[in-house]
Amino acid sequence: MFETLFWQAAKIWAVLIPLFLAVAYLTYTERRVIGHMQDRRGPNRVGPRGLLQPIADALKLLFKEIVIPTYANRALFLIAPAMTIMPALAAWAVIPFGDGMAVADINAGLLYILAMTSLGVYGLLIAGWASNSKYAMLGTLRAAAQVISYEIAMGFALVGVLMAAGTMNMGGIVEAQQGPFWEWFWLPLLPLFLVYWIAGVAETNRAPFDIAEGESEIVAGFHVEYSGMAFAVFFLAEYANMLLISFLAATLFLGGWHSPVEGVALLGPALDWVPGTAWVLLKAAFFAFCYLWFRATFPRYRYDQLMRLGWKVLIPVTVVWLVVLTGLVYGGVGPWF
Amino acid sequence: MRPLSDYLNSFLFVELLRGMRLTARHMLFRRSTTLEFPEERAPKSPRFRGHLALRRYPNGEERCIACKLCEAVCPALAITIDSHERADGTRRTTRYDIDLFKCIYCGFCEESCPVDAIVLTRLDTFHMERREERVVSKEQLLAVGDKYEGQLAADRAADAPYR
Amino acid sequence: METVLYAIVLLPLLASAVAGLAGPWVGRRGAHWVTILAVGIACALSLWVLYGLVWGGLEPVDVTAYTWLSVGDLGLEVGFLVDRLTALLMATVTFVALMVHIYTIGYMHDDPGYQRFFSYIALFTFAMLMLVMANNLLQLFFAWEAVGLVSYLLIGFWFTRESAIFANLKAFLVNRVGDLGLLLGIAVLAGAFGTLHYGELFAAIQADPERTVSLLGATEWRLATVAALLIFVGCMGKSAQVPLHVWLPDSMEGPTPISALIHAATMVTAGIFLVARLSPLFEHSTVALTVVLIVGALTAFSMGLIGLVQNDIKRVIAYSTLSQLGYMVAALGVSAYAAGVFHLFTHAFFKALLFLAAGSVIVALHHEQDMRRMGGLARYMPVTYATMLLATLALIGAPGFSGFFSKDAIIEAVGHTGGPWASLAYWLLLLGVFVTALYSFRMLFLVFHGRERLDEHARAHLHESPLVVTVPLVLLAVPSVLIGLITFGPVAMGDFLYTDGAIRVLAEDTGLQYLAAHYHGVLAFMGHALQTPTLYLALAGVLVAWLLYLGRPQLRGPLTAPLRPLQRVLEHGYGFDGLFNRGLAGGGRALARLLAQAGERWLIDGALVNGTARLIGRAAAGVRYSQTGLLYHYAFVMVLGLLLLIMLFVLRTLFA
Amino acid sequence: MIELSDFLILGALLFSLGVAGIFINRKNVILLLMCIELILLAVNINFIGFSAYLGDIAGQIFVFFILTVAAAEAAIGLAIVVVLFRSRGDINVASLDVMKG
Amino acid sequence: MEQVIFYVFAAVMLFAATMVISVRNPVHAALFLVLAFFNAAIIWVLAGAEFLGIALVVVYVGAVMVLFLFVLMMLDINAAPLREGFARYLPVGVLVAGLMVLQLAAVILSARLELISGTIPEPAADVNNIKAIGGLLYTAYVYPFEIAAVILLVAIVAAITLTLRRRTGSRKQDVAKQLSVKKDDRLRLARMRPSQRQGGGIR
Repeated sequence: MFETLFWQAAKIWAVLIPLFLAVAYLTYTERRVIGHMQDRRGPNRVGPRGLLQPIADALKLLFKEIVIPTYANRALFLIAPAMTIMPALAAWAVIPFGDGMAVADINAGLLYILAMTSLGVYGLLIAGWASNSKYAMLGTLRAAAQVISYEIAMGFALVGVLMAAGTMNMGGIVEAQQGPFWEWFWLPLLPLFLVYWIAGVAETNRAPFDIAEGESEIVAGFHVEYSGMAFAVFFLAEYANMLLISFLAATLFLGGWHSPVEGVALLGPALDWVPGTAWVLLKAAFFAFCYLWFRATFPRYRYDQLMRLGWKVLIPVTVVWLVVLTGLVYGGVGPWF
Repeated sequence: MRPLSDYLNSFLFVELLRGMRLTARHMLFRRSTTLEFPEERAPKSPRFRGHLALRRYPNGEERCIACKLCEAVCPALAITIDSHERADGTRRTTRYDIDLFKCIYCGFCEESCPVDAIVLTRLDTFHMERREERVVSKEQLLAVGDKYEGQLAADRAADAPYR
Repeated sequence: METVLYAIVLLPLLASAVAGLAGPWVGRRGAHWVTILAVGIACALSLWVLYGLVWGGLEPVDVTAYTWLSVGDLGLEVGFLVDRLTALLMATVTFVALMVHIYTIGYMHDDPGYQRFFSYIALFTFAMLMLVMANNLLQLFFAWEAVGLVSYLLIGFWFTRESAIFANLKAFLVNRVGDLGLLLGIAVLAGAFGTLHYGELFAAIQADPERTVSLLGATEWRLATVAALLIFVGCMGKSAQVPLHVWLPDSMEGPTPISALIHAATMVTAGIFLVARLSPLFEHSTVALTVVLIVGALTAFSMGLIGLVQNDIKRVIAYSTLSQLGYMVAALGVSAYAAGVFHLFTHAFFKALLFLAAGSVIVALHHEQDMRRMGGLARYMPVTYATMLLATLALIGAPGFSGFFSKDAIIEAVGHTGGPWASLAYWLLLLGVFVTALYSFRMLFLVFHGRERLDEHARAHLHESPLVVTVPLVLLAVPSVLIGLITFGPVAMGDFLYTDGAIRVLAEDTGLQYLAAHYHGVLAFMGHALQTPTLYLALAGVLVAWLLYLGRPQLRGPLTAPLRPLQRVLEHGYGFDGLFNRGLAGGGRALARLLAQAGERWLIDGALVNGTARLIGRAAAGVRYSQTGLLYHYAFVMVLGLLLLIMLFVLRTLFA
Repeated sequence: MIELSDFLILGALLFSLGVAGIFINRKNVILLLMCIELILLAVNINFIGFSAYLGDIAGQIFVFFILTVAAAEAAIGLAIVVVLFRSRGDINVASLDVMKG
Repeated sequence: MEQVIFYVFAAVMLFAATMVISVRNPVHAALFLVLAFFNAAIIWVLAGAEFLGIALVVVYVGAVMVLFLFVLMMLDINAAPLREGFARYLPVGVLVAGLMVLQLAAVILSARLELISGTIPEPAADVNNIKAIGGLLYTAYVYPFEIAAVILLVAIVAAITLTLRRRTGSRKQDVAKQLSVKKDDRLRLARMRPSQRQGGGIR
């Protein structure tokens, strides 16, 4: 019994520690990448090539004071960051990093993911409301509305994956995409894939959908009043969510741990030595990079346009494609079904 | 009525991808234009208007004769001058304070000075740690002038034909 | 054949729709051309059908065109039964209708409702054709109502006249009485036999003539008698038999072509047609036939008498029509269907002619209808006079004219029928002949002979009517005179109507059969007439008329003085209108008043409606205090209820 | 092992709490709605308990439908509350005794 | 073990429910309700109803309660008057709830109904709860399922129509049009000859 508990804990830490590191270095990468895209250099002073920068940042945030506004709801104000990071971390339980390499390989994996991502909104709501600040409140309402709206499109897109794979088990979904890259789900589910990705970017409140922060109009959104470690937790949660979305995209649409040339003559065996986990990480890294790329490229959406995109474009597209997909699945089209 | 191609463009994200191509190109192929400041600096003009300084004649005598033209001309009222008659009968300042928070680095003082005493240096990186340090005294100004005298003289000489 | 039948029926309907609905677009000319064309084609086709049936070897048609709906086993259908009886009537109807259509062009020349009128009469033609061509009672009933409706519309055609409105209302109401009888009769038959199709119906009656039906409790009635009597009530309504005749004279408010077409030639004879068509039913009920005979004879005589005292030219003809209808009905009553139908046939021509001629006079005199302001018109309107004279002669039964054959056949047939009722009827009919001749010539003399009692204005514009009026007159005059000579033998005396089973007679020794047995051609029949009182009675009538109205008018006063009370009775139409008004309508009004006061005001309004409202109001006033409008009070009560329910469950389940 | 009665008692207690909530929070419409949600949750717990006990999945189907209907009810209820607040300026149940906006 | 987990979560749930009906701040109440739902979901999963457990989280915690919070936060409700009479009605509420508990206890604990004796069987490991529910939902219960869908649609329509506020006088923007604007729609490049300098030119 304790042995199982120990192994469970070990698994969890085996996921969490790299995750925290990845989050830390994602911030570093972000600054470097965006710097280069803007013909700058990014942080390069702390440590060799600035590699210790995230550590420095973390230390700085750790030692900063957590300011609690006078009329804030103290308890909720402090609970909010926890409520934000909790689902962001909990969702990682079902992400498969390789064949059978998941903390919990449950049947309803996809549903679990949906449940966890839908919980994230509470952190925002509570943070904004408990701050007792206009800007925080506005940011909260914006963020929450945005997250809920895009969750629908995202959920529909995931329904497409579910239909294609015929299972909600994350491992099962990857299994269903066995084969070279053209047999992965991104191709038959291309519109859903794109919708998922766009909704994912919006879910995490990232550019170009970062109206919730909108520093030019509402200062910084729901976490204006946060500082120090409390702010760091929000920060952590945001980047953890980004990585989560990236991993999900890799798992659900890009064949998870499968090599892109699996089963192809010559090339396939030539790349057999690469472990599956490496492929997952590579694919997820690509998506994480896309986050940064988007931020460097696109200007911020206007709020009404954001809502319009979610309700009037993405949801109809997913619904239509679900119908098409039904036909595809029913007809057993192509190498996928 | 938009042509079909426009719809296709918007559905295929053509413009978005074009934008992403641009940023990618900048990341991969453009050299960074950043100057790593303390080590690298941008070149400056001889006319650069930076920190203020008071000059001396080559024999060590301070130039300022307390005519107070600079005080009068200063649009920001940043200069405060007190003067007295020295033992040798010449007028000299006893106090020459400049409030750097007020100063707008317009260079009027330099232009109005009949003896080229008050000048603006190329010095653009300076700091203070307390609020009171914003008022620089005559001694500090003279020290700055002494430190950069060589460059100041050269700059004035280079600019002389145009004055 | 079926296509032809469809064409005959539907063409007038189509034309009616065009003239009626598209009236403003087709205009006056369009309206009359389209309807005349349609009716003309229908007439030609009808004649073709008649020809085919009689000589062309066509078999009688009995088709079901369309099943309208079926209720249980009872199928309600639209179908056509065309045998010789039907064909004869189709030809008559369409021919008279065509004449009337043409005539109307002249008569209604400057009426604003021109298109409407044509639409109506074409619609009437359609309905009448549907009626005679029906192969089941339901379709007949619908057509029956349709002709009634058109009749209603046409009597009230000049709907701005108050009298016209009253007249059409009266016609409508009186006809309802008859229609109710007809409907009940149909219902009885449908209930008893489960079919309304003629053939099946007759076969069923044939199979079990003594079948009874229980009405009004336990009493068993003979089905045939009940059904026949009820249907005859319908006949009485439509064919204006005493006492349901009161609407017909008033219907003269309508335009004259209508009087000719509907209220003389066709619609009113629908009752005769109905009885003839249902002869297999009536034959099984002696009681019904006797009633028919008595009603017919009474009508024939009494209505003729009223005709004597009328001054309105159209009303004279209207009473004459009533009287003649009585003859026909009387003929039906002695199973002399052929004679009755033959009289219907001949009467259609000469009565239509009479009406149209009268209409010609009326138009010529600018809608003057009072005979006291006519006289001496023969000089001005020779064609009208001639045709009217011929028609009158036909009407009174001058030998050789069509009316002579048909009427004499009826009288002889009645005379040769045994039984006390038949004898009485015979005498009434004989007297009727005298009366007929008297009022007919009275009218003729008053209108066309003697002193001109016209006003100046009328005289100034007096001239013969235009061709569209006179041509139909002439065209109608021809059959009025000749049709009897040609067709009397085969139709009335022969087996024209019997061979294809259209009419069935059970008894072996009816008067008509006696006549037919002793019939030796037209001339012999005319010769035989010299030995019957009929001719002399008619002659006497003419003579009296000449004496009173032309020869010695001064004798009129002294001679009629003793008859003054009778005259008054006649002028009031035996008081039927008064009886109906005071008795039936008055009683109805009184009952209604009682119901209005006691039933409506007190019981329904007072006790039920307002009482309910008051009761609810009082109850609400009490309950209102429990309605606080506060949500939690309701929630509280709900939870209390829930608690009680659970309590009930706990007690019942756990401790029971 | 979990007993069936555990579920039933939990459901009963939750139900009673919901009912008590309706009585205590009689002024606040939104709280009333939340109490109704609690009551429905209690019902659902009973369904789930019986479903698991009897091994009959139909009970869960019922829960599914109750969830559906309750979600619809909450949505409409809240919409009404919003409209109410817009027109009256508060959501006090005690002031809702007039049948017009 | 399972029983312990059940009791722990049941206790938390009852605590949360109690807080829902007793806390002063409606937002806190809503958050406690979320907690109650969350615990209920865990209990359901424990009882083998995975799908419904997660669905409860997705639907209630993820959507319905957010809606509650949204409304609570957006409507600037003065909570004080809404708490009036709390103490006054507390006895009644407690009384009613107590009565109800007694009654329900009478039912549950009654020997006649044999409700007390059952033990919930261990959910079989190979049973896929989602598949089972799906199978039943799309066959035997397909019509109720469709009706439920229609009910939800009606609820959507109703909620939108109720709360939709048409602002008069606001200038409408066609977002689609704005988004599809091209350079060519707004910008016209005019090619102009340099003007000939005649006489004085620009002074």
